[in-house]
Amino acid sequence: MKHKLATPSASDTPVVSFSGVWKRYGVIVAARDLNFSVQPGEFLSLLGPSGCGKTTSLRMMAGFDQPSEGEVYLEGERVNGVPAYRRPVNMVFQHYALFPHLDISDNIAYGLRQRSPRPSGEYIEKRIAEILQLVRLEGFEQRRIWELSGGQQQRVALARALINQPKVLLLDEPLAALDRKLRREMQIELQNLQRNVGITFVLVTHDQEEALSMSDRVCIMRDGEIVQIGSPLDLYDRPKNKYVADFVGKSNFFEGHVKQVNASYIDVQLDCGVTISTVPSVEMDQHHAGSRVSVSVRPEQLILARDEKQLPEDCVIKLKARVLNRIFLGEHTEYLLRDESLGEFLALSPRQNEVSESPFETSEIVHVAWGREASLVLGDD
Amino acid sequence: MKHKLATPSASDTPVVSFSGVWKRYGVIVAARDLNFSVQPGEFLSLLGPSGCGKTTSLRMMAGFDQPSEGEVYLEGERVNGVPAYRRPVNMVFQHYALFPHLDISDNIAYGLRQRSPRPSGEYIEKRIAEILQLVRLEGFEQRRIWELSGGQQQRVALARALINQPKVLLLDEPLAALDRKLRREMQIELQNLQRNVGITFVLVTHDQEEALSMSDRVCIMRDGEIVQIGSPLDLYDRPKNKYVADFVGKSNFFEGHVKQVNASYIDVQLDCGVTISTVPSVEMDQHHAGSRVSVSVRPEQLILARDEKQLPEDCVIKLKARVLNRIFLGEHTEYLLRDESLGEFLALSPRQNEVSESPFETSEIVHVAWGREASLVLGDD
Amino acid sequence: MRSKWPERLLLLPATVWLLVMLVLPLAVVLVFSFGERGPAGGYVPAFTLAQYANLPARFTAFKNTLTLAPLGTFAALIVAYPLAYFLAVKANPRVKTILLVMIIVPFWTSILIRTYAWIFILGGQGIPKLLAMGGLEGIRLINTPTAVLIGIIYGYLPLMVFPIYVSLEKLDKRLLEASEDLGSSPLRTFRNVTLPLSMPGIATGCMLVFILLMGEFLVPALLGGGKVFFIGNALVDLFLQSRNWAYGSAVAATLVIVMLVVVSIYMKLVMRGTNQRKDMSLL
Amino acid sequence: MRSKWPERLLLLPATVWLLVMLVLPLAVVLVFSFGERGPAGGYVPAFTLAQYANLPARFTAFKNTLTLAPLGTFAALIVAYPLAYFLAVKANPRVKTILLVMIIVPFWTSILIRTYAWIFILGGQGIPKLLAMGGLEGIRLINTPTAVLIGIIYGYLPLMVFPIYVSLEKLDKRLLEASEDLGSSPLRTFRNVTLPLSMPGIATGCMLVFILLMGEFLVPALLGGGKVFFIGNALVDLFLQSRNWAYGSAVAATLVIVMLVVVSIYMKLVMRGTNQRKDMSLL
Repeated sequence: MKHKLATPSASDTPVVSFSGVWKRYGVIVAARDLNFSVQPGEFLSLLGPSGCGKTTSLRMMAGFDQPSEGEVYLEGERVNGVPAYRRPVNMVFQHYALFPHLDISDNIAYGLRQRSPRPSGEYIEKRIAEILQLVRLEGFEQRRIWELSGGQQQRVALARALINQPKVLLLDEPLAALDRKLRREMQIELQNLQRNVGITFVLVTHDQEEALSMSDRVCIMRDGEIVQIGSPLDLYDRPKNKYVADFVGKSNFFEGHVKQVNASYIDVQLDCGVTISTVPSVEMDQHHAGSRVSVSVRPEQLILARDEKQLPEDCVIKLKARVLNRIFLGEHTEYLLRDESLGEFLALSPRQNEVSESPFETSEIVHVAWGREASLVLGDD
Repeated sequence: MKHKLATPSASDTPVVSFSGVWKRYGVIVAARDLNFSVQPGEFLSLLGPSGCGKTTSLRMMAGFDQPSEGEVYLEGERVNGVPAYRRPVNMVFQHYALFPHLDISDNIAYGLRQRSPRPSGEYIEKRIAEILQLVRLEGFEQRRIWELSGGQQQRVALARALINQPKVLLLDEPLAALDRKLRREMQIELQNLQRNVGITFVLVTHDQEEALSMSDRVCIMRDGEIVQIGSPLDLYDRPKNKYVADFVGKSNFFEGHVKQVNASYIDVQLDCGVTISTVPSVEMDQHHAGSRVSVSVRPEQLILARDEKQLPEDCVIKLKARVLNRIFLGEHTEYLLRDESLGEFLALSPRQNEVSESPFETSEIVHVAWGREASLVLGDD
Repeated sequence: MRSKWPERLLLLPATVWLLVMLVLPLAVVLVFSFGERGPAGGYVPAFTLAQYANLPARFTAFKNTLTLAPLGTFAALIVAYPLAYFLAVKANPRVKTILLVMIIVPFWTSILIRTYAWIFILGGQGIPKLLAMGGLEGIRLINTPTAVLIGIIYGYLPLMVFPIYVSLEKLDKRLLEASEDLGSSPLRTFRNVTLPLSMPGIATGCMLVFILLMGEFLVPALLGGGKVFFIGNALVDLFLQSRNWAYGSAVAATLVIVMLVVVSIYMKLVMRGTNQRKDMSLL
Repeated sequence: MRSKWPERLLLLPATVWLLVMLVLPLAVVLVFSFGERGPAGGYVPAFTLAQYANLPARFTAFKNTLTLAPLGTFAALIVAYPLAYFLAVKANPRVKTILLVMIIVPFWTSILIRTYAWIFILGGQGIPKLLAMGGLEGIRLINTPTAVLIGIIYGYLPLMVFPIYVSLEKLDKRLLEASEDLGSSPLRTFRNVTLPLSMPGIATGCMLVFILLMGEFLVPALLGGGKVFFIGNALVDLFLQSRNWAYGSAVAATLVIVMLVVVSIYMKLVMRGTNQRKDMSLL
């Protein structure tokens, strides 16, 4: 693996590649044996809570931090020890880090002016005009930083990085300072931008919705380690363990042990006594009869009905539960339900289903069911 | 109306009541003829973008600002001119505003110690213990503010206000400083707390999800005016105008004019030429043939299918559209679609529907339909 | 385990700095204080306690300094606090800028020149004459402790105003609203919240003024005439006029010791009193 | 339209303050400068330009002040900047605290005492003796402009370090990373980002030191002996010794005018140079 990365073939060289990368600060391990690579044009997100090592990884790509062990490659070239100002990558900082003593055009031109030989004035002017058009800030050349709104500053920060045509654009929680509505808009803008310019993006975020909605692949981290890498759909539908299932979307977890491993499904006896048929989220052969497992059921996979006949035939579980709480969330309604044996769990009911019949009331008893495909047996943590 | 509020009957007196309240700062009008009341035990949210007058309204309840015109009542008593420290209401401030020179128990006891006659030491001790238990911070008495996490500080701020058993608890964006996961938890906690203590809550927020999920009623404001007051369901399903429909959840808007007003539905001819049958969100008689209107269709009301036969029979519109973009959002998938005549619009497809069949791909042509109940004609702005 | 050497090396310039800036001057003063006056002034090496035995001769200067310095500090605080409060809390931005400039601009002309002007204002042709015209005859201001006190307040006011202003300025105004919201009247809010939270500023300002007053000699010389001498004046006299370096050093050494004792007691009290984590700025 | 009266009323104490603090002292000095010396010293009202005609007699003092004050300011800046930079950017928190205390603590003992010690250090028994032991005979330091310069750097260093430290401290470290990320080497990052952003601190420090140097008399008197006189010394001489208030006032008035001109030119340059919105702190 290491050698393949070190001597890559010409065309499909990963833009960024980590090979056995560790980062230690004294006794603290910030990154633990990281191995992954980013393909040209890909949009990769590093997702995890604070302290999971995602920012450290980004800083090792940028050159602000150097790995304690292992290799970092940019386009197949080992860059351990190469300082930030000699790397062909650029970063969009969390609070933009725009230069307050320079106007917008000087901020944007900063990177070009550091090149040697320094490009001509006209060339710089031309590039500024192009990039301002790209981020839709024409006519803002002479403005000062503090005259811009948060979203506009964000776009200047993007322009300042993109003008250098970096091999990879690193984004460190670039939308964290914006309010929700604006953040949503900028997410779409960023996604479009990435498709238009074709530059590889690596985004660091702790916001799962942001990571899921924008990226081609998401790398979920915890305590300096990579837990799972995959497409948003992969992570949501086949989470490796409880940590991923819980971090990516909401889930109900039921504990139990494997009763029997069948050809394509697994029977799990839950601790409450109920036995359900489930599908594994990881390789089948990781599970053996008797081993303790968690079963994850996504709230939106639960089917709720007033009449038992409305439930589909092919369910692995059917039960009656009491509605404890109802929260109206716009497109769907969230119910907190309680069943004698399973305890409390969440169900999400799309509004479509409620247009025809009225929503369930608190204290009402409803019929609940879900199918085998909805019950995932998770792997070890 | 004014007289009824001024001389209320004993039992159903509103806790807070605004009657023709204006607030001017020089030439700026921060609140414009506000009329509303809050019932005992109710959870009311004031929702709107910054500068809409929601915070000014809250400050007039608290006594930090006085109305320029009109009457503010607390439990039927006119409180114009009564300063904050003489009003039986308490506030949870945006960044908590905890006293840094006092420990947790002194922060919480602050309100009790301002009373005259001052309660006994034992009584204060007892109350502190009770309230700390309520907010689940037992044993934190001697801690300092800066030793607490954001969520814990939030709870101390709540405890400091609740210990005074206010007639109304005012909350000024209390969760804005918390990150998303924690905010969700605190929302649920706040909602439970409100039910347990039975105190009337008035919450100011710019976060529509927060307002919708927590409140009994939401008051939507714009430019110092109330646009619409109603339950979350009301606002979502029967938005008064485009502003409300856009602010509360996502929506697709199609412009057109009324072609014919029928008994229970309205035919609208859209600008693209298509005529659709719609239901009005406000009183039927507000609409007349020929008047310009917007039709709002919620993205989750759109039905998508590969096969035209899968679409239900009773649709007011059926068309074919191209998938421009697909964003995976966990419980559902968001599609940006484009139809020749309607232009671009959004559709939300719940994951349930996709378990059986695979999600649509970018550039794929899909069949789209929606029912009459899904197309709302909105009132004037 | 990383080596401690780089850090120690970094401390080297700091140590040299401390030696040159503080320890060396004080050491010189200490050595001198055990010496003797040369025949034509200056210093002759010796080891005698004679200079210290002679200290009581300067008792008045010590007494004046140790009474008027605390008094002046307190008076400056009383005058400065309302001004700083008004500046930080009440003034609108435009008024605030004007006021800040007004407090700073006088600093642009040397204290020497401004204090000379007070000689005239407090002298026979100034305020006493105005008072005499109003019927209050025979009021003497110049060359009294009162004049020195006025001069001290005048000269040190900005030094007192600024730290208090800074601590009041960074005081979160919402804390005042929170206090009122919890039933505290504005007066009690001031006592319960504003005052305790501005303690770091008060402490810094008082210490700054007090320390500088211990070395003051201009104001007593100009406004106190020959009557109100401070230790600073004794030092000027001993070093510059009578050139008795040994005796001067004994006075200086005693002053430094008295000051270190006062300052350390004060620091302990302040640290215990404010009980704040990190707001204790030294300047 | 709200009445403007409350605001005007609020400005009243400020106006009184300005009058008493700045205008009145300067007015007194100005009036005096057109008067004459009384027979036993002091001031006799008159209107004559004789005092101003006499100014050239103090030419050396003006010359010394106007050369050594800018030079001293510049020297203090050169010494202070690296120290402030190290403190704000490079030092870890523990080292930083130690260093800050080291810079502040010397301030706790009067400048008078500390400067006296330099008389000895720079005098015949101090550094020159050490140099002589090393073979460098006949080096004279005390009572030279160099000694005055050293005294100025020593005395004013903290005043220069602090504003620069504050401006470097609040400099967002991410700006330095952003600059490096955009291809700028550490040296160019310093020139492109750090230096321009610390200009407000440099400007404040320089102005503070320069203004105070214009009134300085202690350091020239002690370390310059009778040889390097400043205007401050001339004023002390004229007011305290020869009691020629009228002539002293003329010198003072001239100094104030020169200073106001220099400061206002400087301010304009700085304002244009930094081009910053609100970072220009005056103290």
